[in-house]
Amino acid sequence: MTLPTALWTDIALGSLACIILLSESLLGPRLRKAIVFHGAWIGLVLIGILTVCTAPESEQAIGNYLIRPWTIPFRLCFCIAGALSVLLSRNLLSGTGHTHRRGLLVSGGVHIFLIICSTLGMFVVTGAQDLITFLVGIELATIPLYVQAAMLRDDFSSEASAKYLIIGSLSTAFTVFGISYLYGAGNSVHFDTLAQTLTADKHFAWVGVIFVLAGIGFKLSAAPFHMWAPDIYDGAPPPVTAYIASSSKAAGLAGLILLVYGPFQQLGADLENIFMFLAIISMTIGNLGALRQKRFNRFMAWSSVAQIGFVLMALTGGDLAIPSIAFYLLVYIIGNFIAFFVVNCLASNRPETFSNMRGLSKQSPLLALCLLISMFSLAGIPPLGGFFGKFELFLAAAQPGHEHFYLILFAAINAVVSLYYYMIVVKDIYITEPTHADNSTCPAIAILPSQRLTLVVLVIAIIVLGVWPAAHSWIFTLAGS
Amino acid sequence: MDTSTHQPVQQSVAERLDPHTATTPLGDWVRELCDAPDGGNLLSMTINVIIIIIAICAFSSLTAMVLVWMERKLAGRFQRRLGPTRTGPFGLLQTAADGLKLFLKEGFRPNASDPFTYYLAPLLPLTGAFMVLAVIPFGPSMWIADPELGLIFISAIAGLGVLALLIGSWGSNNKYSLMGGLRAGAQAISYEVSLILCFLLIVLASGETNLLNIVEGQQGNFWNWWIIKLPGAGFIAFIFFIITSTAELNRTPFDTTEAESELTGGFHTEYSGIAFSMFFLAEYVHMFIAAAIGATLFLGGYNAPFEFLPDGWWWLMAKSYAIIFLYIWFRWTFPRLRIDQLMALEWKFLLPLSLINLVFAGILIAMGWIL
Amino acid sequence: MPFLLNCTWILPTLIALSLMFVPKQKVGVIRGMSVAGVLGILALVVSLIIAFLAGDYASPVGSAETTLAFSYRTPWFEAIGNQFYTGVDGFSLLMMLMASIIALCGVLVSWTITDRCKEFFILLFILLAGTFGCFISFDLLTFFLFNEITLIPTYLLIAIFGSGKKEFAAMKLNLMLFGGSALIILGMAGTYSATGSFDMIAIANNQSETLGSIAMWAFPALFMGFGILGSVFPFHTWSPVGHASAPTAISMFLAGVHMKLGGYGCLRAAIYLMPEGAQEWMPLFMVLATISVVYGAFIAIRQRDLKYINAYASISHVGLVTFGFATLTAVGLKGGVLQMISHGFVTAVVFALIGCIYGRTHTRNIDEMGGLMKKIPFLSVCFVLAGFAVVGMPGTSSFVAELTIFIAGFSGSLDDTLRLVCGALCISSIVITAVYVLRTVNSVVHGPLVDNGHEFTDARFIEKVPLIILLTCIFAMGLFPGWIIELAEQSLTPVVTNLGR
Amino acid sequence: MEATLTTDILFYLFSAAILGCGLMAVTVKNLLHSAIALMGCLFGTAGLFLLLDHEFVALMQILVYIGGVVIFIIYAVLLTTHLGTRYLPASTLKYISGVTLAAIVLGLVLHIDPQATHTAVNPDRTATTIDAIGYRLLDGSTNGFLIPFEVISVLLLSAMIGAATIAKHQKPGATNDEDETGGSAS
Repeated sequence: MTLPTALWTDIALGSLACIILLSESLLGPRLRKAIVFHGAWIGLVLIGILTVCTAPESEQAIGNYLIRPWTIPFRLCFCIAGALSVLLSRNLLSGTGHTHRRGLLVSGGVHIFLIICSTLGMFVVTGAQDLITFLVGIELATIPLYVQAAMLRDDFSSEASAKYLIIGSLSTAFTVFGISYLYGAGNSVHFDTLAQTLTADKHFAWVGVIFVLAGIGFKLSAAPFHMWAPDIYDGAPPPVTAYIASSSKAAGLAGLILLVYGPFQQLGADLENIFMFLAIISMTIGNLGALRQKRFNRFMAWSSVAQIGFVLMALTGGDLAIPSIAFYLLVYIIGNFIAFFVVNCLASNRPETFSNMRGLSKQSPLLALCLLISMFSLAGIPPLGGFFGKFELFLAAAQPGHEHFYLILFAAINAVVSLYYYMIVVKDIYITEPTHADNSTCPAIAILPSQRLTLVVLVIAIIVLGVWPAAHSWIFTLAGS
Repeated sequence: MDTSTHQPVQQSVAERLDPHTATTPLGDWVRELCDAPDGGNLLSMTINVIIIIIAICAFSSLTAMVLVWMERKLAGRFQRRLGPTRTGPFGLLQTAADGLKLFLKEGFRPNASDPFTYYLAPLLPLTGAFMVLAVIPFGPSMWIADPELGLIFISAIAGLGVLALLIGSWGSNNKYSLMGGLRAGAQAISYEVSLILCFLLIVLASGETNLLNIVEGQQGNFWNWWIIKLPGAGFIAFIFFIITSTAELNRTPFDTTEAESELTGGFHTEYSGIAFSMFFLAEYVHMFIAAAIGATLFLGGYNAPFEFLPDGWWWLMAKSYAIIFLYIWFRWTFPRLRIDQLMALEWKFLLPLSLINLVFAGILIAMGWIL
Repeated sequence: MPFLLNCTWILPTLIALSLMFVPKQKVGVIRGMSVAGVLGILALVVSLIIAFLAGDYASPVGSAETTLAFSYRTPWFEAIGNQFYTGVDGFSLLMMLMASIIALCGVLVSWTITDRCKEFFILLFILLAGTFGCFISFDLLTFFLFNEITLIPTYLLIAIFGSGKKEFAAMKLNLMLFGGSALIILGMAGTYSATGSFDMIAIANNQSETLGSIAMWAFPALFMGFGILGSVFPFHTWSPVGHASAPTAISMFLAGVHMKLGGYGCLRAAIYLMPEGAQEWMPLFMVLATISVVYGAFIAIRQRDLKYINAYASISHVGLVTFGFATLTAVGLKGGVLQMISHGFVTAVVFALIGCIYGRTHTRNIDEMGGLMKKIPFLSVCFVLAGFAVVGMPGTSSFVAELTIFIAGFSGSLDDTLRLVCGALCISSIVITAVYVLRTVNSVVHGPLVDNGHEFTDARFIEKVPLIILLTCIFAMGLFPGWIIELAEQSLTPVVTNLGR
Repeated sequence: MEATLTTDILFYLFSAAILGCGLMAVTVKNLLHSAIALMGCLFGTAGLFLLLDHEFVALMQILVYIGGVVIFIIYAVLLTTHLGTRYLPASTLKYISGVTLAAIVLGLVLHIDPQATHTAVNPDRTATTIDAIGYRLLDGSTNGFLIPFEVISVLLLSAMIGAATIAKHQKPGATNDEDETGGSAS
């Protein structure tokens, strides 16, 4: 059995995890610091490059594991998010950050190891060819996150971890329950067989479909399964929050697409209605929630609920859905990480509330500009990547045969609402003058050169994605085949 | 090692567990009596079940009594105790006196305890013991149930023993009890790992999880027993089994759960009378079960040590009692371990060595280096 | 030449980028670069116009196979059928000329800005880039994209550099304009769903087969979407607050150019692409336009703040553009286009003057001013001349444009009662305009000098230049409108042909 | 198993046990009693598996859920001060909403297919013998589950390392146990 080239990435990822774990436990402190931190992010970046280089023309199978071309952009997203999350942990590893939240990460090496494990789980999800692998992949992607959420070891962090664990287990329970029904209805766990046997008239299957969707809905934090998100975003350490906000959602979406265009493909039109419902609910609730937030991380949580609504809207559409979601995720992840990088720089000496961001443009123009670009990208303003990302989601819902124009209008209006709260952030950093009370708690902001570099690279990336179509057409080529 | 000679008998669970097809002479007689010679009917099944239950109860009580007597006797010999060696002929009446004392004692419940858990706890260990007794093959045609996954069944049920201690210790609402219960839980969970690794070694060697087939696989002379047949690995595993099972039984030197001198009796501090005797009884039945399983897995079960001798239940008994003697011997000679020493022994010594031993055995089997 | 055309948005982008690297203390360098930048854009546009007039492009473009001047087409986000498709016709060129002149004047007017000067000019140039990109795009998505780009700088410019309730105004303006974008997205999604393309020329050329029933609802979405930007009646409320709060240069640009993007979009994207939808829905929009015209004028009477007066006047005058379009006749469309250009100049000069006057009197309330002619004769003369232009005196550009629109209201069939009534109402708005203009001029310029303690002198050279340029343009267009009308007519031919299909 | 009177009786017996214990698990105020009831519930489930001839699954149910999970839960309850004795307040509103939700789900399931004929999913008993399971777990082909099997090992490793890391040098808390339960339950 020869290994397909695309599988190298998975193997490399597993090896990277081993290397990190071993060097954490075997090496001396100085070498360990270098290898664990730099090795991890460089390794993830290299694996990302490898993912792109080994992108298959057509589906490559090894036994039960299937590497589909359309999942390659998703895999790239996972790698990018992993690498950025490692980079974002820099403060917490070196002990220069988070004085207002006591303590460091419990163990930097384990933290990074868990990130890589989680990334590996996401890879497995995209390669799944049966429900068992799918479930195991999803669990590997999320269980390390429960641990990571507790890594800061203060009350917030523990609370976040406990909540995440309970909600995550609940969602797993839903998924497993649904999977058992699907198995009952389709008499198999294999996607190919299920695609034949799960027909819309098998009402029995619908219980399974609904529960599986609910389970994944929890992972995606799509309304009405979103209530965990704000607390956990707020409590977990920033790199973990950023990772949960980006990569974990990407994995959930990849899994969702896998199911929708795999075993559920005969359920078509009714699924569209479900997604329409979820999309509308998510957008509305997410937006309403985000409007009222005072703390940045909670705000990001609610806005991510709304963002998921837009993504789910694309799933009501035709074959444009996959590439448009992939592209959107790429942009969304970068935009999200910029925001979290900036907030992490701020949060090293003050709580992440909006009032503490006032006057940022004067204190640190670079951070302010980065946050501005991130917010506008999330809102979908050209020429940033977010524009095309969001616009294609709209187009996907308008494809011939799937014309959901009312949904589009509703979503477009919601996009305007979301723009409002993103602009509130911009207003706080650029326009509102800090009061004396705000100022007194704000010492000077110190940015490490490496963080500055990362931010600049990310900002350039998000602009390039918006004006240079190479990545876009690459994704469409892969997803089209 | 050629496992193909012992193909598992592909019986359905129904056939294996359905008492009215169990091939005991008594069962056949009941079936004939009820006019249902082949499949059996509800009446015959019910009667058979009742007979089985009575048999198990009787056997358990008897075993317990014998063991108590044995323990007292041996303890008396080891530690020069006077009573057990002189009460009645061979000190036999000492057991009866002990039993009588327990039954006649007033069973009372502490006021602040939780009645549900307090009364539930004593019932559980015996239940588990009975279930395990059912699958032990006493002789070539002497067994109650013969599940294909007998060994897994045993490990599953054995894991439940600790529940009773946990529940009972909490239900007593006594800090010593609770501490004992917690210790019992930690100890049982830890040592179970090694214990199951010992089981796994036998599964690996025999390719079977069915106890009857495992015994059948050790037919012939005594060097066909797994303790010897796997050079080195079998013996090490047997020693580990003895250690871990002693710990699972909460017997000295691993009796930190009771530890009279520290916890004033641990989990059973607040129990008296019949409730206490249930624990007491279960403890001894468990001891027999552990010994019987050890004999079955490592010492050829009911097989005779030499081919020319007839096989039969007496061999199993003999082997079991030999192991029981070891248990008793340990109890009255070794001092008690501290809880941290106990944990260190398991996690830092037994578990890694068991794993290495398992790998070692795997290599032996893969290379065919067995007797 | 296609490259030069694209330079109209590349150049401002580059200037904005290079300004980022100028230290913010070097105000002189920043100003110099800005002026050079806008002059460069103006030179580009002028050279393009010369090339356009010199080339064969001046001949009417064919109705069946429309070709654009200097067209440039390259696949862009082609996976969703998007091309980067730029080109110009006479209409676009006229708008670009107007925009570049106003931009030049805007930069000159902003000479006095010192606080966050760098950010101001960066944002201004991004705004310019978006605007010019809009005028030259003939791909619907690219057009929309450039349109969106203009919105964010507007927000920041108003919210940072504005006055009064600037944050509220900026937010309101932006949200309403993005609301318009939401409608535009809907319209575009419909178009894409039916045709799978964003190429405006291609869609317009064979719309009858593909668009079909979608045009019936996509048209109002698109028209209203752009109409919000053009402050059509029920959605005009962003405009007064926005204009009033914005700094002078931004008010000029916002009212003079940015609002015109709405009208431009209505014509280009809505009417041109979906003539059937246009014919179906136009009565509604005609009514709305008329309400804008009359209502805007009436509200202007009640205002005391100079900026508010001009803002409502703008609503009224831009309403005339929509009215011209709503007649769906060649004359009406031409009138609309002329009014867009004319009003751009007029409103820009008025806002510039208001800025100058406010800089001296430190008030914009007409009750607190008076007799300025005595103190600042140059500015006062300009003010009076601008007043003439607002009213539409013959000789000013407004006269040409408004006359054309009114003619459109009454030309053709006399059975269309709605059009006749609306036309009459629109004409009546001139009277109302005259009322508020004369009264404002009277109150500000004439009468006794109101002394509120501020010492001031007449316009400096740097202030005179933009005023003179803009007034020159107004009168030049009013006196020699010929080539403008010609250019507009030529470029409107395909639209009219499409309407007649 | 062939449906006979015996199996029917056993089925109803087990079902009653599951339902009764389940109800008890969610209604009883004492947390430890709930855990014990949960155990009964799981035993009933194991019994049902036995009735369906899936011996291995039944035993795993006992081994993993009762021997592992429930014991951990009970352990956590015992270690956590007051949880066992101070009864958690359950408001009427919570009761009502919980019951309503359960009723909705039940209604959904019942509504969806009242008359469906549910065929036995896998009548082939040999597929679930321990040998067959072992072979399929190590089978790398399309039919096998080698990859999830391997991935689970990574999953367990990460869960264990994570749990150990959190538990290290920490004052006694419940986080550790929860994480281990989370790891082993999956």
